[in-house]
Amino acid sequence: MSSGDTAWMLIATALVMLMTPGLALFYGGMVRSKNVLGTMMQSFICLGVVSIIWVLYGYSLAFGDDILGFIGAPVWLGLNGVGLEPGPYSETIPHLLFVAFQLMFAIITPALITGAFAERMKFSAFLLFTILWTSLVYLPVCHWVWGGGWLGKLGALDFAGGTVIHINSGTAALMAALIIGKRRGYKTQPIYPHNLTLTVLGAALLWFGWFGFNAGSALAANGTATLAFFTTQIATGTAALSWILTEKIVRGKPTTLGAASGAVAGLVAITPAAGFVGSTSAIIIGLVAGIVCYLAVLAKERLGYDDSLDVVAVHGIGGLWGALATGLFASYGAQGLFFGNPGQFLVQAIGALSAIVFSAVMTTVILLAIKHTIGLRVSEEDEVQGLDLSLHGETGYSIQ
Amino acid sequence: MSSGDTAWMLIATALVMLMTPGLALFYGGMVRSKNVLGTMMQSFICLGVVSIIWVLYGYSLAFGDDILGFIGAPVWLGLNGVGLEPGPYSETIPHLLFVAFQLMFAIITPALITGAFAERMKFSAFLLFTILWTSLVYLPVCHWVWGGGWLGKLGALDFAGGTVIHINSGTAALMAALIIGKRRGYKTQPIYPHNLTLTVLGAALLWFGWFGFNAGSALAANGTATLAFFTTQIATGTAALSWILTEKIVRGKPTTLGAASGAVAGLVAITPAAGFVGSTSAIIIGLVAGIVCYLAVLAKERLGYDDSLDVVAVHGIGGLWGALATGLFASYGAQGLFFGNPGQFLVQAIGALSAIVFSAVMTTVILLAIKHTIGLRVSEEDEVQGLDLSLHGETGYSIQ
Amino acid sequence: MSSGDTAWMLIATALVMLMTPGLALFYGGMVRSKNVLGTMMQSFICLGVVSIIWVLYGYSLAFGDDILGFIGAPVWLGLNGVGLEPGPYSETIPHLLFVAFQLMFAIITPALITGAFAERMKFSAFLLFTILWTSLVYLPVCHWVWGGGWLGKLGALDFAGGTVIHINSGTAALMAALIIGKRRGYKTQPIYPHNLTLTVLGAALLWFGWFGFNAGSALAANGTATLAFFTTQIATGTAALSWILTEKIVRGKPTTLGAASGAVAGLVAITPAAGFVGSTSAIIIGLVAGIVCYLAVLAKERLGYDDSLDVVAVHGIGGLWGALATGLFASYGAQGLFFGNPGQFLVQAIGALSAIVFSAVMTTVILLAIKHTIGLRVSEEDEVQGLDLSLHGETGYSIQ
Amino acid sequence: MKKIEAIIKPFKLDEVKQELHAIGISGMTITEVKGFGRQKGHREIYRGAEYTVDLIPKIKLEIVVNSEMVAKVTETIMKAARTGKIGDGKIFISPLEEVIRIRTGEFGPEAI
Amino acid sequence: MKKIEAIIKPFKLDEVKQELHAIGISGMTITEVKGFGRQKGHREIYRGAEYTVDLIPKIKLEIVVNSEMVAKVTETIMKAARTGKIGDGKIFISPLEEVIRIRTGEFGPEAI
Amino acid sequence: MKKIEAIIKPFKLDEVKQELHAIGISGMTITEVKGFGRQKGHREIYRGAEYTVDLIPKIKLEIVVNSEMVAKVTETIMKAARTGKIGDGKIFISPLEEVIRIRTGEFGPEAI
Ligand SMILES: Nc1ncnc2c1ncn2[C@@H]1O[C@H](COP(=O)(O)OP(=O)(O)O)[C@@H](O)[C@H]1O
Ligand SMILES: Nc1ncnc2c1ncn2[C@@H]1O[C@H](COP(=O)(O)OP(=O)(O)O)[C@@H](O)[C@H]1O
Ligand SMILES: Nc1ncnc2c1ncn2[C@@H]1O[C@H](COP(=O)(O)OP(=O)(O)O)[C@@H](O)[C@H]1O
Repeated sequence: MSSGDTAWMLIATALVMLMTPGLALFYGGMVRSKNVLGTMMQSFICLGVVSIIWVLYGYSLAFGDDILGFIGAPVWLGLNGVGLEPGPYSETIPHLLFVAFQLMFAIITPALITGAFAERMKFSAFLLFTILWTSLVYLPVCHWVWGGGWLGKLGALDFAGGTVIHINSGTAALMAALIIGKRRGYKTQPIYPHNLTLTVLGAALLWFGWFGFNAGSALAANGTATLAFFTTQIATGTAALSWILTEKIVRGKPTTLGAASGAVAGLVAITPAAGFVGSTSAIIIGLVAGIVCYLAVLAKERLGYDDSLDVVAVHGIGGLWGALATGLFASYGAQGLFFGNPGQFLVQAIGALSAIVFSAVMTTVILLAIKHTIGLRVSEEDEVQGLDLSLHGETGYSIQ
Repeated sequence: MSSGDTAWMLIATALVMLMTPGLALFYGGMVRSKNVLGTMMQSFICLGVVSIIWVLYGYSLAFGDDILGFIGAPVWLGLNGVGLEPGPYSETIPHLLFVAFQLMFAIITPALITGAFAERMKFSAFLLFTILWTSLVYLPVCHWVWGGGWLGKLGALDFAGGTVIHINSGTAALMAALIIGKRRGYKTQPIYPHNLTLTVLGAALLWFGWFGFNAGSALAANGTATLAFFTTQIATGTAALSWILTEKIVRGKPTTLGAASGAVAGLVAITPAAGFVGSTSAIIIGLVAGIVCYLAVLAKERLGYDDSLDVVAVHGIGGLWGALATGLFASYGAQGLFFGNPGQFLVQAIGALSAIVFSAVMTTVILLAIKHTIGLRVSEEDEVQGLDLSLHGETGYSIQ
Repeated sequence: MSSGDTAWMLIATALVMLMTPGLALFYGGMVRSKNVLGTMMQSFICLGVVSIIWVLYGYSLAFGDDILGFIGAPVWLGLNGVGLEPGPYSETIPHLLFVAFQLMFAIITPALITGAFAERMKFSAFLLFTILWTSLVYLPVCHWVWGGGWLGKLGALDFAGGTVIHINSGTAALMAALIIGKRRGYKTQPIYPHNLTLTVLGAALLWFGWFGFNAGSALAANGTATLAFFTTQIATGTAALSWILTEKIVRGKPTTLGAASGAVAGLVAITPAAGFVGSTSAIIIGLVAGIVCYLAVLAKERLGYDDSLDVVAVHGIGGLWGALATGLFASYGAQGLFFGNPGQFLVQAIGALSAIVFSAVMTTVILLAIKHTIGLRVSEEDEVQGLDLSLHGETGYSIQ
Repeated sequence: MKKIEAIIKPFKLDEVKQELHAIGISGMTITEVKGFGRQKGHREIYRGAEYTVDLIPKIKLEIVVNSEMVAKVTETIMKAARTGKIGDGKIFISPLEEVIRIRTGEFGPEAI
Repeated sequence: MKKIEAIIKPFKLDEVKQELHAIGISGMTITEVKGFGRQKGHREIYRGAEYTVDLIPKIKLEIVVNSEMVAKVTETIMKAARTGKIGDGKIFISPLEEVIRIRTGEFGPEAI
Repeated sequence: MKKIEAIIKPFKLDEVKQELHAIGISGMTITEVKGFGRQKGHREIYRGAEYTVDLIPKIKLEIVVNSEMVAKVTETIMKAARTGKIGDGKIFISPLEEVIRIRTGEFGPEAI
């Protein structure tokens, strides 16, 4: 066991934990003030719900002995048998620390989806959805890629979760937006962010925490972690810039929300590639991420579904671009198309596609099941009043 | 000396430092907007006051050679003789790093108490109280448990400060609320939080920083730190959930403030137990913490004292539950009642009780002394106008 | 390579990254609400602009082989040749990690200057200024001190950037305030902070991140890092306190903005000294910083230039005091005047002076060039409407 | 000239504004207010405490018109602002002696 | 019908509201305003700068009543809102020509 | 007694307040309002969406004066609030029947 690696993974895990409240702020600032708490609550409470699932059966199903490439065996239910000695997934840190690190990924993934159905979902339906989605969608896909499942075996590269987390949640977001339907007043009333300082703060915490997410995925304090750290910074900064430059061209003004959104798009896109690519590739990945994700937001406006906070455009499209870009630019520890290995690109495409199909189908089934049992959406009256008062009996602000 | 352990303790110390501003936000969001700055100031300035005390005599009195089990000897006044070599409290990190880590605990403890007398104490009285309370209450109790004093010798388990910090500050909070009296308008005018986004953010920073608090208390980047880290996460998430579920049953709605409060209750309760218990015990500790602390808040409403921000219910009761739970569930490195060692439970109870009695008596003496000299409370006019303008000449917000 | 040192430098780098959004909040809270986003944007986007510069040529010009003591050679353009092995600047961490750490310093330095011209600069002019200033001012001065240049060779002590960062940016701020001119309504209309909770939060994040800044400058998790960490805490806490006590004497009230400002002044002042001085010296350095920087703010009011957010007083004067104080109090690894080495004080003065002169001249040239080409200032109408709407088409808040 | 004040539900503002614009009303002044009336408020919960908030957010429109427009304006508001549920609000009509446009100094009907 | 406007100190709102309710006033509209008058403002300090803020937060109540209620209402407000210190505020009474309830179309006294 | 209401541009408030003070007006009440009129609003951009905001921040002054002061007050406001650009605002003058000072119970001109 290495105290240096353990030190790094302890703090990396804490950093990833911080991303979920960071997301709560990022999303919370973008909704109308009557929904700020309800929106933040959906992210925040994932920290509770998923933690319990993870201890009871989540970790085991994701990382237990592989069953047919599809799911892990229930060998560590209740984390029985998981100890403080280095475990199967790393030689240099306690097994339980790997469990903790992976837990934080499992927490933020369903939280990401909440942006799609923000401002209109019942809290009970949301809780049920989170439990089911984590169990039936996240755990399998996580197993496929990282837990010894078929995608990992196929050679799919996903350094820190482009497929497992972003494509997966982005796809779920699309289905959720379609199934729950548009917000009342969408396109007829003005619906815009109520507090962009929260959103910028949230983006900053996401960025900060993402160093743990990406560089922590090396599971050690070494050169690979450093590379992942650095490419994360470069791609993110570049994407913030390329988003606002595109905005400037398209709309005439570079916005702060654009800079924050671009940063997140860059973080998403570099995630699968972080430990595999060099600095110049990181610039290109970020550059494209900022442009493509912004255009995807514009496309949404035309396509007409109401993905409230653009989870599809930022995480879905950004994650897809990142997964494919890894197949193009990989040059450290693996080779991509531009470094003589076109096969990798194909594998990446297969990985992305299977995650999309699986997530789309399963998410649809789960949401329709909830819709036809306890119902997904708050009443019209509650939606007009806002989730904060109608669901939680609170108001975000009473500043006189 | 170990660079890995040093790396972890450096960042753990920074994390604990961040908790105090986190607390400032947590508390600041819960008061009325006219008191937001005054409330934040009380936490923030502890970072200055206690730092100076710590260098001059605080560290020495808490951790210097034991005198009769009660206090440390003044061997390190001005930190003379404290060097960069590993010190008496850890073999693997610089002595000064241990000093720094412990300083952050000494800072946040008086800051916690401020929630009890929020919105009505004079700033001068607060400063004086903080100096006296840190010197006369914190330093001895810290010495008892961690500095070689009688409680530590007796075998009391307090992994990261359930007794030293939470029972201690929670008891002081009760006496403070009783002595300073109710806020003008308590129970007759509506008094409610002005900005819950600050409170959620504060809770998030507390949660994040608490990983340093609890896992840092291992003083090394090792298995124990990992265990403390993981149980912290699990108990906290569970308590957030159990608080809002209890609220749902009692009041009909799960609130965001409840989720944030539950998280803090969970953090408090797991603190003394963190490195001693397993994951399943952590779930139980968190579950009970969320329920019990919420019920303690309801009890306050009946008992009628005005502990403005529920320090007693969350830190006092939460800390007490944690200290006792450690005596029940300890199974790593020590045994509790459920693991065959009923004596430990008794020792825990003795530890808790002595902290309560000592803190109650001393806090009362200090507060009465201040009350009858420079006075504790702002004038009625200043209280109506709000602390921000009357004490600090500022307003929190002028957003047009 | 040491995994412990690498762990510490990874997180230290992340901490320094967080300082820039921390600064965005610190500054954002102090402007009027119509300018909050425009102000935050200026800091935030430095994360993008400077990252790209750093990869392309920045790192190489600052740290490449020394050319005549003045600038680095372009040996690492595009970071070619910079690898994951320990590099020339440290034996125990990957070369690329040193690049990443130094990048974060290069990002925050131009961001600091933005406080001087807040609420009135064009975004395009700001972008151009940042590119030119980073290239023509930051890179040389950084090289002089840390990259093998003449000042470092002369023996100037600058532990974490008092000269490179604070004197440098503080001087640039003065020139910027003079050249761009006063805000419309300065001294005739009330211009005051719109949200001090943001400012306190920003100060807290700066404080937290500054542990990475100062203790990270040891480039290892060791005793020096610990010393730098501890003196940072002590000087900062003391300066927060001494600022508000001076305020109390001068104005009658201790303010929250004063506590936050004092903390930043303390952080600035201890920066060059952090790893060279002991705890008692840190108290003195902080004490003086809080007083002197506050008096410098008062002096500004008399001198009449409009340095909107007091960059000159806090970073310029605070940095100057810190650089000189290092020459007085250094006692660890170097000796200052009070420890028998008056020559050090002289060297410190030379270092400070050359940075002031160089920065003043170069900043003036850059700003005048921009002024006479694309122009520096927004139109009067845009200034009245606020930067958020006029430059970015957004509003910070729409809280109903 | 008359001054028409209407207290309406906030989410009806856009509709009312549009309809008024459609009948040629080119100016009005809007204030966020709180209303107290038959419509009951909501309950808020903060930890141990519960509050009933009986002040309900409303929007007040002030529209100055020539006397002959009064009927048309009130009818338009009534149609656009109505939901049929308690709390739809009120319209108050009061006399006005003079209107001046600051920019030009015009007064009376021309200034509206 | 008359319109009564009262400018009062914010912390008196609850009391005034209660007393008015007690005498049978079932509706009113409340606005947060700033007052300028004899009451002097406060000083604010931000780093080097000091400001005297002479606009003081006040609450404006608007209550439409039948003419015969005017005396009772003003008396009630005067009693409940009074502290005896400068800045207690004013009551303004002005004529009103018509009141309409949007929900029902009722007008005149019935609509109040 | 008359009630003068003026809708002005926010950044003109200080000037208007000063000038009114200079001519002996010792009290007024100020409200933040939004205006809709000839002055066109601004465009806001949030990711994919664009909005035209046609409600413009304005300040409403309410000043109660004796009838003989009306001309002087309106002139003063017109001079101080004028920029000559669209959106400078309006002044409305309406009758007032009574004024009462809550603190003392004085009424009529003495109460102003
Ligand atoms: N007498 C009154 N004077 C002033 N405003 C009133 C009065 N009565 C009602 N209002 C305003 O009208 C709003 C709606 O009144 P309410 O009694 O709730 O329902 P409705 O409009 O259906 O009669 C109130 O919220 C208040 O703002
Ligand atoms: N002439 C006036 N016109 C409109 N509002 C006024 C006038 N005079 C006073 N007010 C309002 O009444 C409030 C109280 O007035 P002030 O002169 O401070 O004390 P008092 O009510 O004791 O006479 C002011 O803050 C302002 O809102
Ligand atoms: N008929 C009206 N009734 C009430 N307020 C009006 C009316 N017309 C204009 N206003 C107010 O006056 C402000 C200025 O009017 P506007 O037409 O923009 O320019 P101008 O004052 O130059 O005529 C508006 O923003 C609105 O607040």
